[in-house]
Amino acid sequence: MQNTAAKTFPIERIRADFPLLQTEMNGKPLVFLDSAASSQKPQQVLDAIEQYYENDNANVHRGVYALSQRATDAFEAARKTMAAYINAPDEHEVIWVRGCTEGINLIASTYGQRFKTGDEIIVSHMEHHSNIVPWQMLCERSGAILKVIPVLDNGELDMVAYKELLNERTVFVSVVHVSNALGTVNPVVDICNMAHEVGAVVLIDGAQATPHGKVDVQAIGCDFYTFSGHKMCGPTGQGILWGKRELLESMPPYHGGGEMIDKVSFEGTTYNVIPFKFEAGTPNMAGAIGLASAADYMTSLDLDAIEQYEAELLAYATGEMTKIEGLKVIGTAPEKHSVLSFLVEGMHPYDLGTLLDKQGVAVRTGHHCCQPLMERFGIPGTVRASFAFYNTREDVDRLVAATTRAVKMLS
Amino acid sequence: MQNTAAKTFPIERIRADFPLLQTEMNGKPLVFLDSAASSQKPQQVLDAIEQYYENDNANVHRGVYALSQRATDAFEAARKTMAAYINAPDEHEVIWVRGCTEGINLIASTYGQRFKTGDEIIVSHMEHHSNIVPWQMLCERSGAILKVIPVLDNGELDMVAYKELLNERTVFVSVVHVSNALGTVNPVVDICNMAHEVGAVVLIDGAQATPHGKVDVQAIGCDFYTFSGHKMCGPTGQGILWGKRELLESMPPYHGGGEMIDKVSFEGTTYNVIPFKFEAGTPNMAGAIGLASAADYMTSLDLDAIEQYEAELLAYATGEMTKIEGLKVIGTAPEKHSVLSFLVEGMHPYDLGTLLDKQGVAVRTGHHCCQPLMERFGIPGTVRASFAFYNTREDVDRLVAATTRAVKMLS
Amino acid sequence: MTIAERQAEIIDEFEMFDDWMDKYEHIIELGKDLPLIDAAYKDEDHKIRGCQSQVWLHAAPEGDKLRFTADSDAIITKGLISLMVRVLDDQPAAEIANTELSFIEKIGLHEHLSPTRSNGLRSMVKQMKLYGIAQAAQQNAQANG
Amino acid sequence: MTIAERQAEIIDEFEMFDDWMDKYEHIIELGKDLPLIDAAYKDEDHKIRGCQSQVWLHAAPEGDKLRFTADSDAIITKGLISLMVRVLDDQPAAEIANTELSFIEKIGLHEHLSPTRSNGLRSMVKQMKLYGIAQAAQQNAQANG
Ligand SMILES: Cc1ncc(COP(=O)(O)O)c(C=O)c1O
Ligand SMILES: Cc1ncc(COP(=O)(O)O)c(C=O)c1O
Repeated sequence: MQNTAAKTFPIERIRADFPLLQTEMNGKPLVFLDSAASSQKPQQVLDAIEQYYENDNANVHRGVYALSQRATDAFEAARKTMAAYINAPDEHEVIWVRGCTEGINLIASTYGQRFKTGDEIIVSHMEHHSNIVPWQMLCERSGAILKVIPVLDNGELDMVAYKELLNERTVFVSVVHVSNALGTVNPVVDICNMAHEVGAVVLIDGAQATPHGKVDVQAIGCDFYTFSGHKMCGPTGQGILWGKRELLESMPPYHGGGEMIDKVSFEGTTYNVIPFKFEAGTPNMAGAIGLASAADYMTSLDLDAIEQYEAELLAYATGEMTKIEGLKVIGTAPEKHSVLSFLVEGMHPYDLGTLLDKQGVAVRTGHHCCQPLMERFGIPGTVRASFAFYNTREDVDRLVAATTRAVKMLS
Repeated sequence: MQNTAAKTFPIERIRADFPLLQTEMNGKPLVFLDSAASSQKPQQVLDAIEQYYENDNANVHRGVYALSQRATDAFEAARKTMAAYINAPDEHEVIWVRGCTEGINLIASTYGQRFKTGDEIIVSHMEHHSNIVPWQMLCERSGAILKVIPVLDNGELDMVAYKELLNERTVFVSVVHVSNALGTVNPVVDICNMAHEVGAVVLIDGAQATPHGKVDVQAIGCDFYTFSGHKMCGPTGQGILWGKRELLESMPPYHGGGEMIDKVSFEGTTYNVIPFKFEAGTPNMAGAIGLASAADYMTSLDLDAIEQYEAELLAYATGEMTKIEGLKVIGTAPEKHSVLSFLVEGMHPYDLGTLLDKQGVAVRTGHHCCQPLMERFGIPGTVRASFAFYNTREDVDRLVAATTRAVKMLS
Repeated sequence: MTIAERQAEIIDEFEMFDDWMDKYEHIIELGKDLPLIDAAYKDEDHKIRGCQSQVWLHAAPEGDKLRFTADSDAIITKGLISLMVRVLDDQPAAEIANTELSFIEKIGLHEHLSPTRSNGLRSMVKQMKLYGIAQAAQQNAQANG
Repeated sequence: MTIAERQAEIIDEFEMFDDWMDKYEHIIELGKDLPLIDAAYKDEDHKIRGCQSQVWLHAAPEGDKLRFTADSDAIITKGLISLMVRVLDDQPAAEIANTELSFIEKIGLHEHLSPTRSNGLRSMVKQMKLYGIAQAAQQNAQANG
């Protein structure tokens, strides 16, 4: 079952780039299977951050001295890199945010200001809390109504129901690209097309898509796209919100402060052009440079190769894990990315997770910030093994062995 | 004129900790005098960040595996360190934000929800744009009215006028602790006392205070305090908002998403306790750990010693610079911190800044995000040399020589 | 046995395991053996909510002592609960109120009580002590009243 | 002289400075020598706003050519402006529209045109070319009309 991608993918060299993958956990070589929560970082990214602080660090924009110019150039070049990473047509449409959660909240609190009583916003039943709560808060403020696309038993969106939810009152659709709890890859092109037919604007939550393969916002056809750097080998505290220029320009500003202004006076203040209008305050310069370096790293490995390698790994893991008696995979959509959520009959995820930990295998247990989805399936949570391109078949074998032992102990 | 503090302060050892201070700019050893915009970072902070990524990195909270527990412990220990740094009574009152700008915006968008038409908010004429624009935006939303404390010719607040502005309609006062453009240290204790007498709540913008000496929020008596890590040797993208527990608990949440919830369902969502209620999304873990390491570094040098050392440096610089013909210091308050803003008769700040840059001296020129203050003084901007504890009398001498030469060229 | 003696006994008992998995094997056994809480008490009122696992705790005074029964939906949590109950059940309220529970640390299971683990255990221990404090205070009031 | 020749001349002129300060000394001199813009044009309409320094620019057609005058509040910006004017003033509109201004890079002053410097210079160059494009288009229209 050794496939093409696995044969040519330079996994040994890649693993050597990740210092944390060389460590132990509870006295066993670490098997890290929680990349969907946050990925590990290659040395290249750590070096880019350190090199920035050691050579170029200064506040950006408006500085007349060489150091500040260098910092600004590096910072703006990083924006360009991120625009290219998602094939955004214009780097000025790329806004630095803390992460995916802030990206969604930014849209809700700026674009959302135009919503009024009776307007309808659509999310799905598989959304992360970060793509539910901002809309609930907005609905409370504005009188808009939240509608929910149901999820089928295999973890796919019910697209027939989605079509029925859409109507002339629909002003906004916000849907996850890839589910963090199930791994389902949603049909985002169709979702956008159908929403646009009724004149609604679409935001795609790309938190679990950008770490696993090529994303092309123009091909998707969405209006906004947001994701977190820390899940794709970048530093914590930096992510991206992309939006179409005309929409961004039509939006009121987000935070007030330095950078986002044109001219401030007590008689009246005017705002800067995009993207700066949405970037009040000193930005996370090292975060931007680190994230761009992560994007460069992943691009250099070839995103298609990453996607194929991970697909084979997931197929292998699914095949091996389902041999365990009583084990049930939650989320069996035909299109999936790198997530294996499971339960074992009669066993609590916390018990399984604890026993895996003691065997050096790091998985996440619980609701994965998707309580409504867990309720939909009538379960308290799952055990989730999530993969990145730096995982191996040996990691899967360790997971299978550790789970088998845990299940035996708990039976 | 070699004083006590300068004699005992381990400046050589300190400078060796800062890699960037060893570099050149335009072929000259760098003299970095723009720390008020953003400070340089000691190797200790860079090491703390790298060590986190190499050994402890995982998403925090709710993880059952050892790595995630270690990350969580480090992250929450960092919060405790920052609470101690400003003598906050309870670390749960310490909220991680991107920086000072976000801290102020967070308060305006949450606490500010209770303001209504006719309520009065007071800021001063020396505020940074980040402490003006959020309140202008809030006033526009709420119908509240912005009142402005005038600034005296020497750069002090007009406290008589402040007293007259306060009345029973005053709901909020937001004032800078130390002015980034002038260096003025404001009488924050009096400002708080007087505001509290009329029942107003006070936020202090501490961006330029925490890098230069001890800050004690309990002694100040403010209700909220916020500052940026990148100005006090910490990484970019991480700062602190502190608030009194009962106020924080009374506030609606800020962003919606992961971490900030108790239970999410489409029927209704309940929120987590403080500080998590205000911390939606994956936090900037490395930022928190880096900032705590910066606080530890500065504390280890003794914050009182830092303050005294910098005071002597500022006095020396002021004495030497004012010997230059036509040079005028903007901001001559008796209580000042580490900022020397100046103009030379008939010369544009941009010209001076450019010629200093070519001589290896990094200063900032322009309005320093304080356009209303510049207007108040009838000037387009200033040249600002700002000091940190890692600067030396030799740095001052280089500044004086470079300015002298630039002035000669521009005469 | 006093609380201290019971703690010492547990520490002894765990000393024979030098492997993590054996230790957990034992905890799981203990969880299975835990006398179950009366079904009537397994309700919202007696629930201690955790993010990872839930705990139900019931306390009843018996003379100057307190009797505890408890349960959890996760077996490892249940095993750890059974140790807490074994130490604190049928002890004088005043002692429960004042005791330091050090055995969990000594047997190397402190992580389960981490404030960030959120399995309900830490809250349960706090709750047990609160019952102790309340009961002791009441006895004092009666003695003096 | 063509635009290319004028650029070459300036590059030659700057080759004799091997020190930054000498180079700036020269730029400052040039700034002082710049024929000033007519006071009537030093208004909001002709202002190119920058964060660091302001620039005023006036363009007037003269046959198929364009005449430029300009000013700035900062003398170094003014010196750089004088170089731009020297290259582009009194040149055919079509050439202004199509030219590549490489001399700034070659004399090592490219940083002043950085999009992040915000001294008005970059916008000024853009503006000068726009005048060229507009004027050339108009001439074309007239020629064909
Ligand atoms: C006084 C003052 N307030 C607020 C800020 C804004 O801080 P930041 O840009 O880090 O959010 C600054 C820094 O520029 C400042 O000096
Ligand atoms: C699908 C999805 N959306 C949103 C988020 C929130 O991302 P962050 O916590 O980085 O803001 C996550 C990550 O937890 C996620 O998996």
